[in-house]
Amino acid sequence: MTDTPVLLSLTNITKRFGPLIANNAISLDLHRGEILALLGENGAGKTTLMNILFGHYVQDEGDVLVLGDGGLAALPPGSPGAALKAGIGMVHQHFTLAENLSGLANIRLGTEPLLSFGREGDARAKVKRIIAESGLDVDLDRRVADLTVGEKQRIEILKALYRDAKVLILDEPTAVLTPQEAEGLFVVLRRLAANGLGVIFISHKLGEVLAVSHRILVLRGGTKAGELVTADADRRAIADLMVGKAVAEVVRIPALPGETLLEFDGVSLHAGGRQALSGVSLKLRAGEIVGLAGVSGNGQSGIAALISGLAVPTSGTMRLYGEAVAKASPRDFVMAGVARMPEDRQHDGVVGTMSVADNIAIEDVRSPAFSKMGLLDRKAMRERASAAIAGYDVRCPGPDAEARLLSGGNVQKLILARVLEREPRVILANQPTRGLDVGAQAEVHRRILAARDRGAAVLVISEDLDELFALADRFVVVHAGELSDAGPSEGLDRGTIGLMMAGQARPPVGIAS
Amino acid sequence: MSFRLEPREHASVGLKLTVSLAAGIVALLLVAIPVLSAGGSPIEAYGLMVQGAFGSMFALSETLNRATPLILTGLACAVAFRAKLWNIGAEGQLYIGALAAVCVGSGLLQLPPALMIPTVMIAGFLAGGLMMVIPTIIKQRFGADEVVITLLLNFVVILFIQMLVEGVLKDPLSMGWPQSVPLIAEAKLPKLLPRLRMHWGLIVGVVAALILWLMVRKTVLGFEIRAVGENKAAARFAGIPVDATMLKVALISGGLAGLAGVGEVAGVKGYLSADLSPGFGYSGIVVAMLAGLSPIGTVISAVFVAAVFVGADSMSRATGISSYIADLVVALSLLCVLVGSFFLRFRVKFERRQVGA
Amino acid sequence: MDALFDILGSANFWAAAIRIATPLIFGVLGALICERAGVLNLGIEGIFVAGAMAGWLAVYLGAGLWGGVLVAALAGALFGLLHAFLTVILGLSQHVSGIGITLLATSVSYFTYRTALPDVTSPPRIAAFQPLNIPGLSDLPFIGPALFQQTPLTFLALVFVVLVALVLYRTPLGLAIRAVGDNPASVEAQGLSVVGLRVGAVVAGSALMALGGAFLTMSAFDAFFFGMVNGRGWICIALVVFASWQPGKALLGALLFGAFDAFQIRLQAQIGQVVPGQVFLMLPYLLSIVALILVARRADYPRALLQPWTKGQRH
Amino acid sequence: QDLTKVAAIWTVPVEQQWASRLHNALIAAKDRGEIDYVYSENISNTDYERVMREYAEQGVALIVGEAFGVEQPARAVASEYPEISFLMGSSLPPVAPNFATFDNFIHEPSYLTGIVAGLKTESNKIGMVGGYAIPEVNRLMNAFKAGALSVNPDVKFSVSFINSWYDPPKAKEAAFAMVDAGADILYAERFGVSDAAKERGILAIGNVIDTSADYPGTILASALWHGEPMIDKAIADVKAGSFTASDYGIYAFMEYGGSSAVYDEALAGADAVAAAKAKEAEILAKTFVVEIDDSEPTSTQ
Ligand SMILES: Nc1ncnc2c1ncn2[C@@H]1O[C@H](COP(=O)(O)OP(=O)(O)OP(=O)(O)O)[C@@H](O)[C@H]1O
Ligand SMILES: Nc1ncnc2c1ncn2[C@@H]1O[C@H](COP(=O)(O)OP(=O)(O)OP(=O)(O)O)[C@@H](O)[C@H]1O
Ligand SMILES: [Mg+2]
Ligand SMILES: [Mg+2]
Repeated sequence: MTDTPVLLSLTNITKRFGPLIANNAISLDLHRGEILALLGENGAGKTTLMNILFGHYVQDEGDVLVLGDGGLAALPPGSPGAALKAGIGMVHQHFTLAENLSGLANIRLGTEPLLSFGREGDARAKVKRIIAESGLDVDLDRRVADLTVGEKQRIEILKALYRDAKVLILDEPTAVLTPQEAEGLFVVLRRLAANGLGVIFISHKLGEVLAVSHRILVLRGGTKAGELVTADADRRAIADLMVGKAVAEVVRIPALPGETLLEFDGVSLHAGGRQALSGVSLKLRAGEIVGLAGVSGNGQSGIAALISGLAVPTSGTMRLYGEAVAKASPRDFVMAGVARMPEDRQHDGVVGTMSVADNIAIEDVRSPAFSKMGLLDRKAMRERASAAIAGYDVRCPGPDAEARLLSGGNVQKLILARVLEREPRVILANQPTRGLDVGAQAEVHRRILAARDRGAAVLVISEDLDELFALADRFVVVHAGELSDAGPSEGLDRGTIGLMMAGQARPPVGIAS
Repeated sequence: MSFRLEPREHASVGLKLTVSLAAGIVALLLVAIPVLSAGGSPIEAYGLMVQGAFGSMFALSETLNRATPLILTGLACAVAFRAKLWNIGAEGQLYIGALAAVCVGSGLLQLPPALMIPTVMIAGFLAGGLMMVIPTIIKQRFGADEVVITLLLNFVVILFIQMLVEGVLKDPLSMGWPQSVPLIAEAKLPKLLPRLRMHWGLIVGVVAALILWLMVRKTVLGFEIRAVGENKAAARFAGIPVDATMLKVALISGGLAGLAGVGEVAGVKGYLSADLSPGFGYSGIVVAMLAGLSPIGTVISAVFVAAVFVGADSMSRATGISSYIADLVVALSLLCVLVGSFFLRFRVKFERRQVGA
Repeated sequence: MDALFDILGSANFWAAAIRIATPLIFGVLGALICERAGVLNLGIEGIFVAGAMAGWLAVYLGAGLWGGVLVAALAGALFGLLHAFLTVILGLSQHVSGIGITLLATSVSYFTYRTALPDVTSPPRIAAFQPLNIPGLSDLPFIGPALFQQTPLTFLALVFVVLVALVLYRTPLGLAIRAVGDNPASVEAQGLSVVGLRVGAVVAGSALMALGGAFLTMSAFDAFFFGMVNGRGWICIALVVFASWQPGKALLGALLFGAFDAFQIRLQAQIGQVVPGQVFLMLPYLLSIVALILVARRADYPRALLQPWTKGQRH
Repeated sequence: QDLTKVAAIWTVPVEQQWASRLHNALIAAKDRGEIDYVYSENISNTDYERVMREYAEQGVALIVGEAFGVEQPARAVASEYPEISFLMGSSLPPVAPNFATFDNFIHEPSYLTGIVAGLKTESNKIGMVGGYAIPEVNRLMNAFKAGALSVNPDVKFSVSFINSWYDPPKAKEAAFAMVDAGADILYAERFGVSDAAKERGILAIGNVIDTSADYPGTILASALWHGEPMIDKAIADVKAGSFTASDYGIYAFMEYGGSSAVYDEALAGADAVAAAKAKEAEILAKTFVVEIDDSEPTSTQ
């Protein structure tokens, strides 16, 4: 692949945030038709590097050179406009879409003279052509707010292709995709690369990286830790390079299921004007992990809302420790010893502008542990936080640091510390490792397994089948608001589950009632 | 040469002082423009402003007297804004608080001052609070924006007050002038010093600020308010009763504005009329935001805003410049302090860097 | 009941409703543009005053009526620029800046008026815009007197409704404005300037607001008075929400408010002392609140409203 | 020679009709070289006491203003500065030694303009637009109504208050509404009403100030207030050291020249003017007294 011309070249890029060196003299070349994977732990500097490349951030040192008509030329720093013009397209880690506009409008944005009537017809024709060539099928006229994450991502990629990008940067594109969607994305990327596009692909999922990339660049702590040709690389080597030391395997002992702690009995749920769940039955038993697979939007959020105490069944009964739950109250669930990890940890999990200590105490501020007669016991809160920081390896400046300054992985560890320290009897782990690096992922898995071994009943909701295989004792699949029966995970294969997620197969013999 | 902004984690006390001073100096320089355009001497005007605000016991009393309602409406806004409850209706709540004070304090109850004054204040607090609880419930039930509802309610309330003071509450001894029956002597807030308008409302305001400060920093309620204000979804998920917390905030916020109204009728005016407040409710927003929503800061910024107004107004009389200059000076000072707050949040870094070097 | 139908059925009533609505149409469109771009502009009340004063003064000093309109718009744009500088470029609180602008624009206007005309004791008059008489149209039954006997500024306001809708929904600029009010990152990522768009929108919106003020002194009346804006700016802030940030509904909202007001005036004059006059005056506000509650569930906020945005910052 | 220093404190801008009458009289006195005149306008009632004290501290000889919203504090200030003379618009009695009061008692010419309007109306519908329903406004409207009814018992009045002192566009709308409802004469208590009358080609009655030149062919008659007799008397009293806490309101009565009615005879017709003039003579001769009625006027149907 290195025989094709260099499309893009970064030379000695350095970026500091105050005392922190986010990128330290990083250089890289990207060739035509090449898929380059960028790997690194959370906070290694991947997003920062890409933000510099695209002009969102201004580097302190170094240059971004892009192939133009007259050979490689430096881009003016800090100008997304210039980067776009030079043929760089970026799909951000957090989508940059105007949700009140249609997909087509988002694609057109900024491509036509502002003071004109625009050329919607031409634009539509061009996007249709690109869709036909790339296979990125999506309804262009729906409001982005109404699209699924997968569709939003396709819009993001179409945005880049519409501008005739030579280089496409994807920052953790699969973090929010289902396995099927991710697979679809890889097909598209391979096709685009074959047509000469250069792709930089950031991911924490080593399997994907190995499957799709030609070359791998690993960052660690802001510096380049190494560069590998994918064909010669293996999982272990990459993981060790990322973390700087060997990553320990998570070991799992067989489960010893006990009594049923949480039970859904013919539960239906209406939410947001539609039927989210219909006639769902499920038992969570002590000392057992149930893995819930499914394409997002099929009812997972309904189940999560019920177990979080945010909703009660419209019909049917939900029993906690044998007693029917009548009213929705997150508080009651917390008090009853249910640990809940929200799907969207930044949005529902932490109050970004409050401190780590506050966020760890938030479920419990009214308990005597943290307050007396309505007055906060700051000392106790801070002590608990310090213990959590040490015990769960939450990387942050200290208990008083604002939670917004933590990376996603560390926010997740903070939430783990908050909910697991209360020794919960029931645990809801909703997308527990989304976007986390391998090291952090292993840590979270270890904690969840430890809780199970202690006797907790756990429901893991995940779109990452690897994760479910690593954790679940039993498997259920949700499709269109209905649950399959929960069967043991031994002997299951991905293909069957994939088909069930797509609603195309009945449970095989392995998952029997 | 380009510049970029770096956020500051913390602003030192020294920096805060420097910035406040600089903002003050810039404001003074700007004030020179209208003063000169009206043919006055800026230097003289500055001196007269300081004198008018602080130059005598009388001036000081007037400044503090004007600061009193501003402290309370400022606190009303500060506590609500912390919870992201955008209460723009402090003006109306002030009037409703004053109305409640008149209802219970003009003879309906006959109690000694030690009981009467607290009764009047509680009535004003509850009435003002209710006036904010209603839009909050509307917001929770129907999703209607509280900014707009509270804003519109200000107009409704003032008309309602006009109706009452021309109607059922009208003082038969007022010779037809639309004003309410007066408070009885027992219900009036005592003056702090004889012959000066400064009254006990000031103490109420300062104590309220201290209580709020304690509440924000030390209490579970303060914690929950912060959480709800900063991230409602996360607060709800963590089991904080969001709606109930909002209602408590609404009650406190409206209640404080109501207390401001009580102070004006019971401490200054003695009766209710539709011109009780020259916009204290709206100024409260400014006072609270200048203080960065800090309760103690609110006291300081209320005194600042009051001093600027009283000083500039007095200066206009001493120099013969149009009295509209007082509001102009307040506006300029406000904007300068606002710009100053920018430098507390960001460090401006100038840098030279070549492209493609 | 009969009185009610008499009122609603008269062309003069609808003419009054449109007249009363005109300054609100300008104001609500201006506020809409600012808010669509993500900036709340509470400076509107003061910008109304500035527009009323500047436009009137310009005409008084001989600039001609359309010259006055231009001056008013410029005055509004100037205060808009200040608001944009404070809120968009420096990212300061939109609430405080807005109220500061209202205070500043109002006091500067009053101070200027008094300093420029120190000795007037009766407000000087100008020759204001007169109702048009469009041959054919103005003579149409009902529609004619209601719609076609208005002053040019009313027509300008209606033209702006169409224009703003056209720009917002039919041009790339409108696309960008709607996008920047929803998610500034979407605009930045497509190579457009968030700051440029927002500053532009606030300046343009403020210029429009000022025309609402100018209507008061140059069309509805022919002199400038202290306090004559009388809360009309604040009404616009409410109407924008009612209108769900859409120009068409903004027009509807302004007309509805104008109709309430015209109605209350007529009712007050006819019914007399059955109920106190203030009840009638409350009517437009109370009905606005009711209307807001009814539309609230469907209102679609610009998601980035009130959110400052700084380049190179995490948001 | 040291000029007598006079300060005025207005709760409204000096353009407001009421204040402008006194403001003008004070400016005239200043232009004559009799006094040194300073003023503060648009002072809210909350600030009123402070402003009074500030002028008192400056050592002015006479303070003119409005105590309506601040009766008690104004008297308190006056009692603390016995050497200063206070001449305040007030609904309450004067207080010795230095707190004199006044009000705009121009109900007499208002009654006379009512006579003209009553005789002149053809539709028998008269519209009245006021700012706020306060005694100062009510008494003039009531006198006007009484005057009209005295010559034409069939007249119906529609009354509305716009709840603002300075919203001419709104006053104009209120006036339009009355024209639409059939009024052919408008009582113009506020700016904006005569504009509506002129625009619709009907007639208007002026109040407090003479605006007939601004609205040619529109102003049928006006009840004018003249501040000069009272202001000049007060200044003379202060200069002479004879200022007492009396009711200066009487200087607004016609007999002192404090108010007058003017007519546009071309519009009103000789008969109507004659009728009014006859009544005027009776008033001056004290054979007829116009009743002072401060209650809120209402529409009649
Ligand atoms: N705007 C910013 N201000 C200050 N520091 C920042 C900013 N953006 C990033 N950083 C710092 O730079 C470091 C690298 O962050 P970056 O977002 O590039 O990590 P990443 O490799 O993309 O991590 P992840 O895998 O979690 O996405 C972080 O440790 C963070 O502290
Ligand atoms: N406003 C900020 N100021 C300083 N540093 C920040 C800020 N926001 C984020 N960071 C830093 O940027 C880094 C990356 O943050 P980011 O939000 O991308 O988390 P993440 O680890 O990528 O989570 P995820 O992958 O789940 O989205 C973190 O290390 C965090 O410390
Ligand atoms: Mg990243
Ligand atoms: Mg990440």
